[in-house]
Amino acid sequence: MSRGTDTPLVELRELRVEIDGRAIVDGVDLRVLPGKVTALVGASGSGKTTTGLALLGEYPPGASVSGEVLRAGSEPVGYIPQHPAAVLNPARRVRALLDDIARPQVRHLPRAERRQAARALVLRALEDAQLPDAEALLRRHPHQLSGGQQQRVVLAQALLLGARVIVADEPTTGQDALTKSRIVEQLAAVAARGIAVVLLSHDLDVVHALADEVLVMREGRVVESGPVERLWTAPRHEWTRRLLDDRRAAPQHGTAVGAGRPVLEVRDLTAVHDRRTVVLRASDLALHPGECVAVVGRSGSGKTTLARCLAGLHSDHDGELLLDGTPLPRSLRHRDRSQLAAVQYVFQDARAAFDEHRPVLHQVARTAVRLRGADERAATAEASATLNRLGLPEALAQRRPGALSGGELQRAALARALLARPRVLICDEVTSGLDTVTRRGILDVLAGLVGEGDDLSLVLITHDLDTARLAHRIAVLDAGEVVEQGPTRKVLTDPRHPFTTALMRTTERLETGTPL
Amino acid sequence: MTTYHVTTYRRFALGLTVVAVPLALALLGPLFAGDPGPRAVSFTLGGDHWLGTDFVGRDVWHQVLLGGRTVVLTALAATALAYLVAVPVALVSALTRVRRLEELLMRPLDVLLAVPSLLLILLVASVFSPGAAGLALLVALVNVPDAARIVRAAAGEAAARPAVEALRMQGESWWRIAVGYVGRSALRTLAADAGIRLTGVLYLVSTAAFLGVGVAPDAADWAVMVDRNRTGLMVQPWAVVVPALLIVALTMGTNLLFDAAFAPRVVPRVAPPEVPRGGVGRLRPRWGWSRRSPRPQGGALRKGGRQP
Amino acid sequence: MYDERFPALRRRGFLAATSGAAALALVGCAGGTDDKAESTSGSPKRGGRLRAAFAGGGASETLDPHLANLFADVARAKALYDKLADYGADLSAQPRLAEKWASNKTLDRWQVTLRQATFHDGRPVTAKDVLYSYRRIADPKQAFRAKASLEPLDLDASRATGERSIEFVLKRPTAEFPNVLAAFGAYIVPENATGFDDKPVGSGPFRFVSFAPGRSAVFRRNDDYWDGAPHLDEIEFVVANEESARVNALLGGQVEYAHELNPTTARAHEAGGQIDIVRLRNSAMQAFCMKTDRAPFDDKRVREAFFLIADRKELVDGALSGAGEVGNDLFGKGYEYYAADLPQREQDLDKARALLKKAGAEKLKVTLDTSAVAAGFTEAAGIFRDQAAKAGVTIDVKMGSKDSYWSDILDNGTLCCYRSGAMPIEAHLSQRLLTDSTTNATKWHHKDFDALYQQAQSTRDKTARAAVYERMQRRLYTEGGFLIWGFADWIIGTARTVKGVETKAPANTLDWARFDKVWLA
Amino acid sequence: MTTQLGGNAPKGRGAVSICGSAAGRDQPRRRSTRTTAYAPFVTRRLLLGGAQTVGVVLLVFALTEALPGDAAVALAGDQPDPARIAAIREAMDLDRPAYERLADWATGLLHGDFGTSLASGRPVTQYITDAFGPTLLLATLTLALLVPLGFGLGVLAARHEGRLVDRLVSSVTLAVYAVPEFALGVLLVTVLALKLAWLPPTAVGYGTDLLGHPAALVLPVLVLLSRPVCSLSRLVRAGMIDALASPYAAHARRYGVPGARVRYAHALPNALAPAAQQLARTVDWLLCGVIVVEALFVIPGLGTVLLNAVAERDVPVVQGLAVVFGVLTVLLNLGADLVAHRLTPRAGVAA
Repeated sequence: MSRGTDTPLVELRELRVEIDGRAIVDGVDLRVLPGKVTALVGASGSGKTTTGLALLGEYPPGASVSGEVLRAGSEPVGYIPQHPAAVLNPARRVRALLDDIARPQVRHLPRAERRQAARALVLRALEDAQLPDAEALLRRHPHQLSGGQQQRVVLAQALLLGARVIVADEPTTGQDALTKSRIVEQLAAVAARGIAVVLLSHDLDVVHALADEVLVMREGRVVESGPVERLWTAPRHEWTRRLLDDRRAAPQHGTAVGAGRPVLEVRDLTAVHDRRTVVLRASDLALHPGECVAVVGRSGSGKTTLARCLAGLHSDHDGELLLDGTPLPRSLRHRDRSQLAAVQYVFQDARAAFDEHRPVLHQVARTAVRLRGADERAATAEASATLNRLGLPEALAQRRPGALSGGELQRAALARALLARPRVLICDEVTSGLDTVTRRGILDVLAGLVGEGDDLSLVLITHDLDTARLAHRIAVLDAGEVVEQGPTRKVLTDPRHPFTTALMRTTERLETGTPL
Repeated sequence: MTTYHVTTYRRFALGLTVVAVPLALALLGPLFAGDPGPRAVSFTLGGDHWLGTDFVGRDVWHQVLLGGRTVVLTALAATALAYLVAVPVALVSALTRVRRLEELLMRPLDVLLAVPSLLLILLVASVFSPGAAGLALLVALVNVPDAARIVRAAAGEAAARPAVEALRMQGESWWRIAVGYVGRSALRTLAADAGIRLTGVLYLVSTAAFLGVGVAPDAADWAVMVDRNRTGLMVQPWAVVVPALLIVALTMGTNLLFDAAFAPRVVPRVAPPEVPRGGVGRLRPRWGWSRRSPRPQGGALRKGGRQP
Repeated sequence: MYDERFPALRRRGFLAATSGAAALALVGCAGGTDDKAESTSGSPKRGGRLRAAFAGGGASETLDPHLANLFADVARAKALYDKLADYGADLSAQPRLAEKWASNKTLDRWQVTLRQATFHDGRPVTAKDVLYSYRRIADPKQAFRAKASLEPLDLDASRATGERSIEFVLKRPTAEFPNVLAAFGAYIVPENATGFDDKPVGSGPFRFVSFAPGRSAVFRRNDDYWDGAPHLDEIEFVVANEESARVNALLGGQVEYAHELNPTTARAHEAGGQIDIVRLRNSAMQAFCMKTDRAPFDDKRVREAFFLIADRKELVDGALSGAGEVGNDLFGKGYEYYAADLPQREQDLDKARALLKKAGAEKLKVTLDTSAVAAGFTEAAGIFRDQAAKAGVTIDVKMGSKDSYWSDILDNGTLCCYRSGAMPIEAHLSQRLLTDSTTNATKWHHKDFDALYQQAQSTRDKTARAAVYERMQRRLYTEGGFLIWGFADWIIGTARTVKGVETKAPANTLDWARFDKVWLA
Repeated sequence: MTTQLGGNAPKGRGAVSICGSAAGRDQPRRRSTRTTAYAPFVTRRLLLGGAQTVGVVLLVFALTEALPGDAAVALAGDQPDPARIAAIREAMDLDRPAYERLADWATGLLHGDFGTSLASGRPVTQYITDAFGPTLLLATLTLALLVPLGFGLGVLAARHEGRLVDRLVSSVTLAVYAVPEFALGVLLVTVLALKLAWLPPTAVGYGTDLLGHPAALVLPVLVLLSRPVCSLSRLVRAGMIDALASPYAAHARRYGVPGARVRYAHALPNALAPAAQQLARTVDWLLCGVIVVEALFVIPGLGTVLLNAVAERDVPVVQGLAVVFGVLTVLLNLGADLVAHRLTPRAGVAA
């Protein structure tokens, strides 16, 4: 096979991967072209990852594979998994694998020069992956690196390997806008070096910003493919349309509710970790009945700590929490039933927040039993109704958490909290890590809750301005300080604080798909 | 994956077979033992004695029938007792937020851990000269620190999961959280540990018997038989070989059984969106949330160790 | 005796309550009969090094002969030192460093003449050395084992009457005075000797070379030994507490002499031809000891019933694995003065039951104290429990601590396992059966019995004295507290090359562990 | 990471582990303080270790005191003349109250004086130094063989997981693990030393000079090795299977790192931490578990001295040994914890 620009480096033809007779990938054709970014788009479980790994010649255990994988030459394929930490050996320093990758490339040299040459190769790869201070970095262990650094180390490995194709699996999932944009920038740089990038993502903004060619997958099949612009402007397939539609901004609540006595007040809150490290200062925050407030910030900005303080999960703080003007005990251990019921919290990771041994329905119902004194039967009925309302059929709810998807579990978690009939519902990153369609569903539920008008107040913790649009008001947190606070429209359209501005700009850029 | 299960079942069956003989002998033997019959000269072969006579001229087969019960019951009782103490201690210290309470519960166990177990058994045994029940208690005591650590670690992991916070959020009682969730989550670890612990306990019980602790030196007890009859190994090997094989079969079978029963399996999940599917069939992400301040904890680390 | 269960755990074998207070004694009866053993085949060969494995005392071992407590201690002491007298095979005193002894009419002054002998450093053994040694043992501030044995001596009044002659003044008539000279641990050390672990000097057949407590002691031939130089060039005592280790070492050629083996081991190897097994008969009395001063054994019918319950053959076969002889409730089978004419007692359960009924002790329940302190104890207890059950007596076997067993059973309990090493019958009587005996475990307090004993000690004529002993033994046979069911063999294993090992001498006697007469073929 | 068999791989202690999709979790995390955290950690552990040692000593003292009889009774043996026992007791100072003796001994200890033996009057230090050699030699040799053997077998089995080699190794280790030392010792001696005469059956008479007779060491070391090798290799196997199935091992293979290197350089380190703990425990056990072996093969080591001292109620010796055991245990565990601390695989990211 010749190496023209249009000659694919790897080509999949009619790939079909089956496990236990069920097709995970069914008849996928894919051409990976040098210097181009090919994106595989689809909801979770649509077969993106399996397709991506097929490019590396890897298949799930027990899979039967048919179709063809054609590769031009023997150039290795690099891989950046969704969680770069998983492929970094926790017990070895960063250097270990890099050295091992470099070693064969210097084998032709005299023994004495090898070490030096290998080191040079490693350093260059790290530099190419935009990792400064490489020498120090090599001596670290993976857990001493930030998430971004980990990702770049994995990228450096692929570059060092001389990969002509790099498969990046959900590289931006759960990242805030600033981080996302940096990742996009990085992958664009990689593509610019003539390397083919295969992007597996459900983050359409990132796909739009980065991809040349897009394949939309659903249930293992490619439902539509084409250049990104064509797809965005004129999607042909119904599913593509739904995907793209869901991406559109959430409805905004125009007016702030702001009147009357706040249901929840925070006064002079200073939260610490390890008894000394101050991680959050919030002098004055108030939440009014029926109001939805979004707390926005990057990772590590202290927004989760704030939420956990409110929920009584983080009691290591000074200052006062007032529920209807009366002090709320810091720790939920000291809150009585009505106080517990009044402030409910929904966890980011729904799967981890459920007992994996009991049926979901039962667990949801317990809230009513414990916090409202309902009897078992009534509680179950109510739980079933609530779950149904949130789009979770009873048949599914009667299964254990393991049988439910992340989105379904998140709905169940919401139902569990709602069964307490809370005054305040705190949602901590409930949509991060979900694909667009699922996320859309959850956001709709939340919007519905606020709109119902029974004075339920919402606190949305998010790094995602898109989600924040749902709120009446937005509070922006940076490095443990509330840097900006105001009505959603105002903050989004006229950000004051430089940090907010930066956040806004990158988000917009990603959305519009402006090349970086 | 199917092959894996097949081997699991096969190992299970194997374990069951291996353990069945000694267990049946131990539990049912006394029912069939009958009258001891007259004593003969010690260490003889043949005659009326199928397996010969032992060091005081008793019928070896008769002793074998009688001798399993103490070993098995003592070991089982000791293991159960160890967990009876270890599990509550572990659960309380895993769930408490009062650091001092945890220290109070776990530190004394550390001290106990620093005393060589055999030495402790020997000393305490010579002070109190316990019977079989006492020996079980003693062996249990020796096992408490280690068991507590392992359960504590497993429980600690479960206790640090958001599920516990969610349960608290629901106003669940301490008991329900501790037993219903945390305890249950630690169950698997506990069961796997129990298999190995039972082997260790059997070893301790039989070695203690060998050292003359807890059982009368002429008791019908497999471990005692191995020890006391070994002087006659050259003349009458059966009095040693049969009980020794039974002990080995018991420990080995138990271990095989537990290994097979609690070997980590790939839990098939329907549509697990978080789990990358390729080539990582065995991967289960560990959701190690550390709600608490990270603390260097000898405990969490030491627990890897168990008596060889 | 050593219990073969777990070595270091149990107490190293105590020399079965041997000698101790061999208080009073008979006159004369000197003149050692030299029974040389059958195994003394061929003519002695000079040279070679013999390694002998004993159960030992661990790191606390010492070469101080007066502290000798264990068989290993005694064997080592015996190699380095001498006593004035020692026991023959029938436990009568044989002169050693003492050439002769004679008493006055009232048996309370004894003239002892030493033979010509020298210490390893060339100095002669003198009366002063003897007096120093005895005074050291009797020092009230010390607690040497032989102190009680020397009790009859008035050491302040005793004096050297010449370079090699001593006049011993006694506190009372003591016909068996030579037994005092042969007392366990009454070794003669040079005057003013202290510190015995560093180059100890004695008059014995071997000279000191090296000593590592709990491990080994190496001695070299003393060519100037007064009783003829040993055949061996060197002897090494090694310590191996575990019986199996001693046997294995012997089988593996790592030692040539293994002391104290199990009967089973003996049986396994007797016919094998790999090693020689030497059985020293009548070495250890095996008994149950009934406290005669308390219920239920304060009734002599109960005691007799117990005598009749015991199936002695079964006990010997089971507890001693057949390596021994049955006993007749009398101490010292085969020893001088033993009342051999009394009929052998047999099991008679009907009569035992009848006696118990008469004593109103039907459905009797007794606790039998035992411990792993000596071989055969727990086995015997178990067997006797089963035998007693047939007579309707319930025996509850209670295991005691090995380390404090002898002290525990001295005053407590009612029935216990008991054992004794070889000692003169007179010593057994005086140590255990007089009102003021220090180890009267059967609580046998009878003034008339005490009087008989005093009568014997004041009787010069040996036949007359023997008659008194016979009367005493007859009484014990009928209603005593010792149920003596057997006498265990003492078993020694040697390599086939080892010759000259005495086979007749019970443990504790002169010819036991006597390495100066042993040679390697 | 899957934690095999009871999840008993040590959990990371320092870092917040948030692998999985939780990368977006924005709870503030402490910057890694691994290197700087060593000192306080060690100090804490040493303090704890000191307390442990004191605890052990007190416990052992209490137990020894509670044993029936005392040194005088033990020395009197079968000659329990009460007057003699009283005399011995007085000579040994045993008539003083226990706490006074303990206080005296503790004061002495502060000056480095372990006291003198009641039974022989020799300094306790001499007992310890004499007995330490053989035990140390045995322990060292055993360890030196244990590590390669245990790891080798574990890796071998893990490499062939589910296949014949694995099943062979697994069942043999399981079987041997189930055999108590005393039974194995008797068996090995009977077969190898007595029947085949390949090796000397005991080390009798070699005293401390065991190195001069290497053949005598073979059997004791073999017996000592038997169970630890099994537990270690099983642990390593479990860890290796996890590690070999891990994404990072797959990643290394994916990038062309040779199999052996993946196994030993990449997967093995992850199986090390629990193994290090196991090793510490083994050494700990070796120091006291040699009792059986020492008795069987006549090796005058610490176990023998200890049991003798207990039998003799030689409290100062028992105490001295308790101190030695306590300190050793503490140091070993500290070492193992440091190794584990260093090697424990920790997932997660730093902020």
